Amino acid sequence: MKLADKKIGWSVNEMAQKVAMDIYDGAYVNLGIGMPELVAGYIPEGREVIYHTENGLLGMGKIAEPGMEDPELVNAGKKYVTAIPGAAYFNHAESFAMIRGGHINICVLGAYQVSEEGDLANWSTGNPDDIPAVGGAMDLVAGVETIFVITKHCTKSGESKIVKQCTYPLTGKSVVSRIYSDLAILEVINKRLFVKELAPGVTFEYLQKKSDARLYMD
Amino acid sequence: MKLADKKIGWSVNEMAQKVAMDIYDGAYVNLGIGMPELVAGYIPEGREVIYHTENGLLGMGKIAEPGMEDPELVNAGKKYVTAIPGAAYFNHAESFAMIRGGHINICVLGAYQVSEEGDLANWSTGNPDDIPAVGGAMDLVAGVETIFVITKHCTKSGESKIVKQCTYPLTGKSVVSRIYSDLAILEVINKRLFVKELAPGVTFEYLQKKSDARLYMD
Amino acid sequence: MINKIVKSIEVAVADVFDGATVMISGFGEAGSPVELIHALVDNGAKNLTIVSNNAGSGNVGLAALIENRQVRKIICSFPRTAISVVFPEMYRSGKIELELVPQGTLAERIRAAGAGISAFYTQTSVDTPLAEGKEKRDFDNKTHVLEHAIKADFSLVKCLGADKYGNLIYNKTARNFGPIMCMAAKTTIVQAKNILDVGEIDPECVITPGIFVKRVVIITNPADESKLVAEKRRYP
Amino acid sequence: MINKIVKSIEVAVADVFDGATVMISGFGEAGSPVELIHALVDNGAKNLTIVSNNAGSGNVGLAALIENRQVRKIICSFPRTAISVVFPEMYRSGKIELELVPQGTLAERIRAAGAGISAFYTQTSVDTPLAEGKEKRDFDNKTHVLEHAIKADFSLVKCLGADKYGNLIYNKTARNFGPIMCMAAKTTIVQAKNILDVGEIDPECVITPGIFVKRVVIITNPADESKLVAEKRRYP
Repeated sequence: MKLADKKIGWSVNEMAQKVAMDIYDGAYVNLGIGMPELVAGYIPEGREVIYHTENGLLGMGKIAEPGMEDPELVNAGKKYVTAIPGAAYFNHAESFAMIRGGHINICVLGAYQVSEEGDLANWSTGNPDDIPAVGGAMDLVAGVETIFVITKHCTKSGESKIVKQCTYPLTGKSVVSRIYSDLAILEVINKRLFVKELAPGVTFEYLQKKSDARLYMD
Repeated sequence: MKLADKKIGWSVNEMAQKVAMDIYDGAYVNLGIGMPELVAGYIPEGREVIYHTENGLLGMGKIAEPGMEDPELVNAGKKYVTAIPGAAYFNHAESFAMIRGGHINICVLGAYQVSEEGDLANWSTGNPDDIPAVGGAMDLVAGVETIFVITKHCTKSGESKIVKQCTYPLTGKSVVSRIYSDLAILEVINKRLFVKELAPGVTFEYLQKKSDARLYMD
Repeated sequence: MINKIVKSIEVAVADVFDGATVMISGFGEAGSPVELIHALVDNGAKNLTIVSNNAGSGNVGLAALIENRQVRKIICSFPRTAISVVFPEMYRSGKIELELVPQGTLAERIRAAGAGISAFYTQTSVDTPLAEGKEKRDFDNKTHVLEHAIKADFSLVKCLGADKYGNLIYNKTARNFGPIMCMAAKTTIVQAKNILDVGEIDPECVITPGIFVKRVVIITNPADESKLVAEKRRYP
Repeated sequence: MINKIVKSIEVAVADVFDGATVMISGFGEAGSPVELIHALVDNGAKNLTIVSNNAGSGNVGLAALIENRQVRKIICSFPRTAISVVFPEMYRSGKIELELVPQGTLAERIRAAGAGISAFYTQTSVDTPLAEGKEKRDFDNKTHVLEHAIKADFSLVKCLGADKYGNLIYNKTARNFGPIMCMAAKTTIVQAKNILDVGEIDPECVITPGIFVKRVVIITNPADESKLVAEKRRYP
């Protein structure tokens, strides 16, 4: 992005806050590694959200305080975390039964690319030099009720991550419900991307220019 | 059977004792409802056997003492039982994972009929007036390492239960390893029935006469 | 804020609708949610498909539900019990349909539904009448049958204790089908003997995590089904 | 009489043979049986197929086993970690084969082996490169892939406590793959931090019943893999 772009759009924390606003009271939520983890910090007061981490904990709490880290209490990103009162530990088969069985309400994931049909690519750039690694991403998109993506609208080199068709290997097809980028909130409706909210200073025209996918407004 | 028959053969308790002799130290054992339950009383001293009951208990102990019955601690026959120290409770999916996954070493079952190929019929007489009920029998014969059958050699009306081919609906095909009847111990080897031991007063010829199946001796 | 505990058992089962598939926990009386079943009798929903290991005893609990003509079909491993009168009568007169399933296959089909597995292959029932009409396939040179997940609209489950998040613990062999039925239904309704504080259950010992539970009703003194049967009680 | 506790870790892994399939518990370092893996390095068995969620860090534990050229193939969901050097080198130079499996499918395939389920249908990975070459089938109008059980000859598992029957408890998220790997192997070898008396574990809270465990070795002070990696330790 050009220097001028810096003044418009949401910060990463504001993006996380936008996601948090859409997480309802009582939801069971799985947060992906990286940017999605920020969401937990912005859940509005009065809402109780239970966090699932696929490595075997329902009721994940905050990141462990320095000095209180337990190498046997980690999240899916292998960060040291805590457990809330009322938490439960379980094995991997049970944990992915929760995911695949549709019991998790919302999962927030990062993305390399999201297509206008809601296809998600977030596990492999397809670069043959990279070590392939998938983790639980494909299980999450296949099983969780609602998939939110939180992502910068464009890559560092300025290419749009909101694309007509993913060129990177897919994580899942038609799985994303909503995209929270630094420029807008987009909703996938009937295989089309609708603008739900524009970030401050962002016009529809500007957003379309920054998007490879065709966008619609209600 | 004629009156004269009464003097020969093993009693039910002796049959149970014969089965018990063949249950090795450290075995995980599931005992069917009825006659098989007697086996637990005859395990030779010095052998430790862990009993599995498919309704969710590993480490089943003796039948509950009068006055100590707990309606929430029962065996597969819905009798009030106890649990030994070192027992574990689990749900039905886990319990049948133990069975189907081949983790139980020995299961002792009753029979309507056993064929010379080791086919077992023990769940339905095929009578259309009967209420069909199968329970865990088919899972046990499909999953447990070794199936022992304990049964009277003949029905009350004198028909042999050791048959060429089962006429009753099957529980499983080629599943029985050994039959402990009141007249003999028979072993299924390569789809043939070999006499392993004759009960007191029983000759091979007499046993063959009481059997519909063809018998062999080593 | 999350509080799954509902005040009345009527409210707990109020949305069970005609034609619903309802799982009912228990192995005989152990784990059978008698009070929830009786609330379902009062609710009156008809044409139910019931998934339960047994088919009830005497004239209470599941037997009462069947006797009240609310059950179109039962999926079950062992409908025959010593003191079962209602089901045999209804079955012989063609008033109830029975799908007989081996007990382990029943448990696994329920668990599969809860775990998002649509179908699986097992050797159980191969070469028996219960495999007739089922798709067969060999793995490692052994014949298997294809079995499908059983999903439910509702599960009625009995447990020992629950907290407001819906975390559950069970008592001994009354656990049986409870945990997997909690997983397999869109709406899981639990009757618990005790209400527990959040955090009172050791997180290492939670048997059903709250995510699988929608509503909890506290029944402090649940009836022993066998006592009701012995006393020849009827419901309603 | 039953006593699954063996005195020496060498004896515990002595029968692991060339070409064996070995499952190794853990999610990163949490639950990774470092001492058992090192004993397997000492054992020297070659051409192993390893089933493990990750592919090791630094030059200890699973990374040491790979570096020692004992692993022909790894079945794994996430072989890439920040401090993983050994696997990437071996993989790029074609010295190790990788079967990449989605994490939930990996867990379910292991559980299936333990539960006597030969194969199952799941929607996970449909329409992705990981579904290529896999058999597809529709259920409820949704495409599924057929996934097969992964059986093992041995499992190496770390837990918190064990009694002589082999009943196990785990610690927090170090539980992860342990319980299902215990189920899926012919011979399950466990390293436990604590030895417990029989009956000390509440029968309601046994996580792995002893039936799934063959041998237990007590490792009172297991190494933290991350510390070994930070100290740039190597094994042997």
